[in-house]
Amino acid sequence: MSQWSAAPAPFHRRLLTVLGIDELGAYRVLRVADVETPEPRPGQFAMIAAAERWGGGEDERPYLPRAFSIARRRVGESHFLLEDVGPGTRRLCELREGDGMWALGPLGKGFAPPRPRHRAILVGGGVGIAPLAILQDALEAEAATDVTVLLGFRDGARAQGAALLHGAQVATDDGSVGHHGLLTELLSKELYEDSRAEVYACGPAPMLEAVRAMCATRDVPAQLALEAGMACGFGACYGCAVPKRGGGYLRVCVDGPVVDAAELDRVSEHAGAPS
Amino acid sequence: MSQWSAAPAPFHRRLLTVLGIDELGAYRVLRVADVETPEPRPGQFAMIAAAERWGGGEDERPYLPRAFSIARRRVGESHFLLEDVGPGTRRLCELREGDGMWALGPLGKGFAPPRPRHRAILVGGGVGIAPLAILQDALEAEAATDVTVLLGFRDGARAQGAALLHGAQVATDDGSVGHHGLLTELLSKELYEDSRAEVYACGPAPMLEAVRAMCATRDVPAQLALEAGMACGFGACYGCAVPKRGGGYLRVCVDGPVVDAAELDRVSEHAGAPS
Amino acid sequence: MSSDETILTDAGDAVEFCGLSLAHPVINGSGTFDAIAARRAFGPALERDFPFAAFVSKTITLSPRAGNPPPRLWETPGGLINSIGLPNKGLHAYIAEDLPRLAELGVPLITNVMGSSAEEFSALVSACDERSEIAAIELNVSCPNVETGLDIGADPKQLKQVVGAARASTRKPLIVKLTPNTANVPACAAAAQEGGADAVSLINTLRAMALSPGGERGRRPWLGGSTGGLSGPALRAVALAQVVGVAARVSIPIVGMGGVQRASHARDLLDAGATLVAVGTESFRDPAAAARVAAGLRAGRRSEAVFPTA
Amino acid sequence: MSSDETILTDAGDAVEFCGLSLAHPVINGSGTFDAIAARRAFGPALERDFPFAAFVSKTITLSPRAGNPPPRLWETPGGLINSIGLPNKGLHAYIAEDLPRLAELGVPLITNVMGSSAEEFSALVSACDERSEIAAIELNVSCPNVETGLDIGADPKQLKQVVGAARASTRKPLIVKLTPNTANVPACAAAAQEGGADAVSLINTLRAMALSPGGERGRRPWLGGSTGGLSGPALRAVALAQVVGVAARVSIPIVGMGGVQRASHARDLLDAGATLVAVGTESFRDPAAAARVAAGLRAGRRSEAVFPTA
Ligand SMILES: Cc1cc2nc3c(=O)[nH]c(=O)nc-3n(C[C@H](O)[C@H](O)[C@H](O)COP(=O)(O)OP(=O)(O)OC[C@H]3O[C@@H](n4cnc5c(N)ncnc54)[C@H](O)[C@@H]3O)c2cc1C
Ligand SMILES: Cc1cc2nc3c(=O)[nH]c(=O)nc-3n(C[C@H](O)[C@H](O)[C@H](O)COP(=O)(O)OP(=O)(O)OC[C@H]3O[C@@H](n4cnc5c(N)ncnc54)[C@H](O)[C@@H]3O)c2cc1C
Ligand SMILES: Cc1cc2nc3c(=O)[nH]c(=O)nc-3n(C[C@H](O)[C@H](O)[C@H](O)COP(=O)(O)O)c2cc1C
Ligand SMILES: Cc1cc2nc3c(=O)[nH]c(=O)nc-3n(C[C@H](O)[C@H](O)[C@H](O)COP(=O)(O)O)c2cc1C
Ligand code: FES
Ligand code: FES
Repeated sequence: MSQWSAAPAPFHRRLLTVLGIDELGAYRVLRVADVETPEPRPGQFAMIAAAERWGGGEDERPYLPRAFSIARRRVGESHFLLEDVGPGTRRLCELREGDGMWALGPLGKGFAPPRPRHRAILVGGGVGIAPLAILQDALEAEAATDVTVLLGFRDGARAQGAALLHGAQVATDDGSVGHHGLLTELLSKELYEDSRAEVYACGPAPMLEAVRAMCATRDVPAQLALEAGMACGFGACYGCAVPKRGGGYLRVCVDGPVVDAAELDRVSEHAGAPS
Repeated sequence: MSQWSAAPAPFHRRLLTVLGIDELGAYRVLRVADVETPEPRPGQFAMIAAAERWGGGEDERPYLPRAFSIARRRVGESHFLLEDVGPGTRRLCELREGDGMWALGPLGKGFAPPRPRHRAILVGGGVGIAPLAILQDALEAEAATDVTVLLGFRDGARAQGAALLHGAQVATDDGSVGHHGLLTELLSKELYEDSRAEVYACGPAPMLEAVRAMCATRDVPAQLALEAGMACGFGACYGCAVPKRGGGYLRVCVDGPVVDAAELDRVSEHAGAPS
Repeated sequence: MSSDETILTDAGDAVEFCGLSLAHPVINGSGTFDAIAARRAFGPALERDFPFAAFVSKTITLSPRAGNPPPRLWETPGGLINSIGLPNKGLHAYIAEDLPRLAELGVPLITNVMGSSAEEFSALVSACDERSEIAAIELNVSCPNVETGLDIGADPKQLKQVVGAARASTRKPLIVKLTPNTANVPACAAAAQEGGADAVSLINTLRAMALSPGGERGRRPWLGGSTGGLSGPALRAVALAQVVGVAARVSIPIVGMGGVQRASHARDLLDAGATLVAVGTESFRDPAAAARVAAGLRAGRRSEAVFPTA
Repeated sequence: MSSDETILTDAGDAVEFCGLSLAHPVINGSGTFDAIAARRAFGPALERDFPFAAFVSKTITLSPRAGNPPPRLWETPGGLINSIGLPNKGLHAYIAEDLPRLAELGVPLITNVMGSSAEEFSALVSACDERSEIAAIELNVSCPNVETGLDIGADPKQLKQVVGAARASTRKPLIVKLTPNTANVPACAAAAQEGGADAVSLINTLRAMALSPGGERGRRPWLGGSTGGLSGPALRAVALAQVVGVAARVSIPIVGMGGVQRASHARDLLDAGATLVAVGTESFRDPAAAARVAAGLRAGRRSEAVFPTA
């Protein structure tokens, strides 16, 4: 099956074994043995929990599993990029080789491939770079498209996350690495008089909204990987609502996480990655 | 201050560091660095919790701290004997060198010393042997009294716990070690025509009740170390009630855990150690 | 206790409930499982391994509802607060679009409906009464009364009247989903029975709230709907107490729910007097959770037969 | 919100509450701290580091009570069910033996009393009124009405009458400890205010139950008192919702409690409209918990002054 079409996920959470966890600046890369999983489509995610002691952290949490983009696939392995922002991510960052981990997935809609002879511009902010790594792998498997990678981070420790992809232009808020300023400044340069550009973005809500607006004014097609607080990840709880164009809400877990920018009037406050 | 009089406990839970945890048959001996604690009186206990991940076990527990007899003191160290019977003890058995542990104590009434020229018979069942270890240490510090130790266990793996004390006569339910049968059979031999005997007992409720009854009929003074489900350990919750002679209840944590057998009509179902 | 019948039933796991025969006693809590979305996520395995002995729809209203603005979720110690706001496509689209697909699940369908008045309830119930795909109807009476602001189901008198109106509109089994946010849940259960209910289900979520962390130092409600409902293990002991109270008061069967994660929790509710148990929030942690619960009950029941006191 | 007054109060942490001036806004929940037993366990450090700005007694009744048979405790996910049964030595022994010792704590004393009728309440309150050691009186109205079996405090009419009787018997500040086990807690708070209460406190424990594990496979209630009350973090979000609802309805000050473990939880209750917060179950995990909470509020308040949005 092509890497752009997703097979259904197994209908139960699966107990996977942690192979290792590597530091990547302010982030961690969690590697788990994951043989029988259907190949994920770039942009899909999994609902994850530690098999032991999921709970008993800050405020007696976590309780529910947490959503993470599948950042990379290697033969028999899945990789996740983690940023410690609370009790769930903290517990996952404590996982060590041999520990058990529950995973449900792959879930949600992934990225659609670019049209022939188009140029893919990958725009990632903070931990939102995760789904762009597996996307870069997929695009390069089809030498057809040429790929530009623009990544933005808050500081130098986070900017080390850029190593997850390659050939990236980096911007940092504090100027410690690469361009001192906004990711969208890099993006506007790239979009300048390029009619073949297609944008693939994931990151904090304000960044996604800036990317959406910029692409909209220049008629550049853009796919946005959204985030939202989730309880289930498979459409059961209706908790991951994000306002859609023309009223009503979409469920990020089943109508997304990747949406066509045209589906939204704007990217709302809660629809982005932690920042 | 004499080892028989207790100083007040510090008025806050203290963060202690685990020095190590050793296997002792079916039990574990947990050793923690504990310098500034007032010397406990034999029979006193502490309320204990893991500093990290106390929770997230079976049924999202534990939540409250757990009560444990102070089994032994060594210079700057406190030792506890653990039996894994549920989520709290399981988590404590997972503690490793360097981990943090919360402790409140020493708490409760300990054992009273035997009268001059009397003979102390220590009777322990299962994990209930814990307070008898520190009691044996104390009695031997005063060469005055002679000490007999009778310990009963369910099986061979538990009988290895007998090594916590020395010179013990052992009985097991399954006959795998020592006397095949009841601890009270050993006790009745010892009590035979001994007018100098004083009994110090801790263990499961049925054992404590058998000891109480036997000592009562023979007019042998007995001190019983009771147990009860506890939330606080310092008299705040009134949860650790045990029926007392003449009606009403005593609080095991402040009126005990060590009580004079004469304070009870009988040892009730919930007033003993796990068995 | 009805659990004893359950235990002694000949056909192994099969349970009789309001004239429906179910393969086992575990169903879903309304609004905690979307079989149509799950079919997309999990493919044919959904029908093959469908974990529920009957499928309860999320609450359906006469007109479509978009639901509450986000955020809609807040995690608590061992619990979840939701303020979803009952989004649904409305009765007619539900019947036209969803029912045919739900019928393919191969288990009895229970449609959960909510109205803001006796009239609305009977309109909803009559429409369901006409559909052969629907095996039973559950009334969500946790709808706030427009004058008092209290749940319709919180007041026995009002509840009896609403249930009576629904009863007059159908011969299908009628289940009343009680609200836990009231002083005398057994009295409400009795009122539902007097109104003609064939069964009651409980508990629904407990009214709860969270303030926004950080930002204005928590002065703003976190949930878009301001208040929400607490579910999950945190309220399991409250659910058990209410089921025991209701079982002592009514003779109709009970669907017990609230924080069920494992077979032992379901066992407790059955032993407390429930005929069926529903799994809700735990399905979010594992979509196959209910299958684990049903399997565990089966095993438990066997061992029970062998060692009566085990 | 009253929290703003709290924040802007000149004397740093000091709070004015019903005419009492307290060193900070953190007190204990009734029945969750026994200062006399604690004095024995912790010695003089108890007075030196006393964590509560005022001390609330456990519930006192006219005649002595032994309390419920054990077991009295059951641990739940993030919570505790207790069925203690209000053991106490009765009004007269409390006044004769305990009051003099409690007076040594050096903080205002609030005596919590419970009667089974308006008459009993006024008898208890009059007796407290005569004692100079007692700064304020809290009414525990979670006592079951002999006819209905419901808490007296669950019915606004009954509550107003009981509070009125108590009001007539004292000029000391009167706090009404509301029951959370009812449909309309704000209406009960309003009834308490109309009856003459100077403040309300909430929440008390939620009715809950557990079945005995093992043995007869959980068919027997675990607690000696059969049902009990749930407290702790598990119900924090329920408490917050009730405090917000009550704050919107009454003008008298509120003592907020329910699952407070850290300063941020207390901050939430204050921001929701409470003037004081009480720490209950968390004191069982650490007798100095309330001191941590008070210190955290202080720090928070400072930083707030410095960075308004931090
Ligand atoms: C599709 C998808 C893909 C994602 N991919 C990644 C990824 O690849 N890498 C990654 O690191 N993260 C990813 N995330 C984000 C990740 O799921 C969250 O960071 C994680 O759930 C945070 O959990 P926590 O317990 O660590 O923090 P939380 O305490 O849950 O805090 C996280 C945020 O949730 C809110 N919050 C705080 N307390 C609560 C509460 N009690 N209940 C509810 N909300 C609360 C606050 O806004 C807070 O900033 C993804 C999210 C989605 C939806
Ligand atoms: C003074 C004193 C001294 C003690 N000394 C020792 C010692 O030295 N070594 C030692 O190993 N133990 C000792 N204990 C016993 C120890 O405190 C308990 O074994 C421990 O609290 C069990 O906790 P748990 O979470 O592991 O097991 P739990 O799950 O709490 O189960 C323990 C028992 O509690 C009951 N129970 C089950 N579930 C619950 C629940 N949800 N809520 C309440 N009760 C429940 C059951 O009867 C069960 O058998 C002592 C107890 C006391 C009071
Ligand atoms: C996200 C969510 C949505 C829910 N939606 C509904 C609903 O639409 N109708 C209803 O009657 N109950 C609804 N409930 C309540 C559940 O059916 C159930 O009564 C409650 O969650 C307790 O069970 P649990 O603890 O197993 O989740 C919902 C619960 C949750 C968590
Ligand atoms: C063991 C225990 C005993 C209690 N006894 C009383 C009491 O005697 N009178 C009363 O009004 N409330 C009593 N309460 C309720 C508490 O005062 C408080 O309202 C409730 O526990 C919620 O706060 P928390 O979650 O911080 O414990 C008791 C609570 C517990 C846990
Ligand atoms: S996370 Fe539950 S519906 Fe999207
Ligand atoms: S354990 Fe709380 S009073 Fe004894």
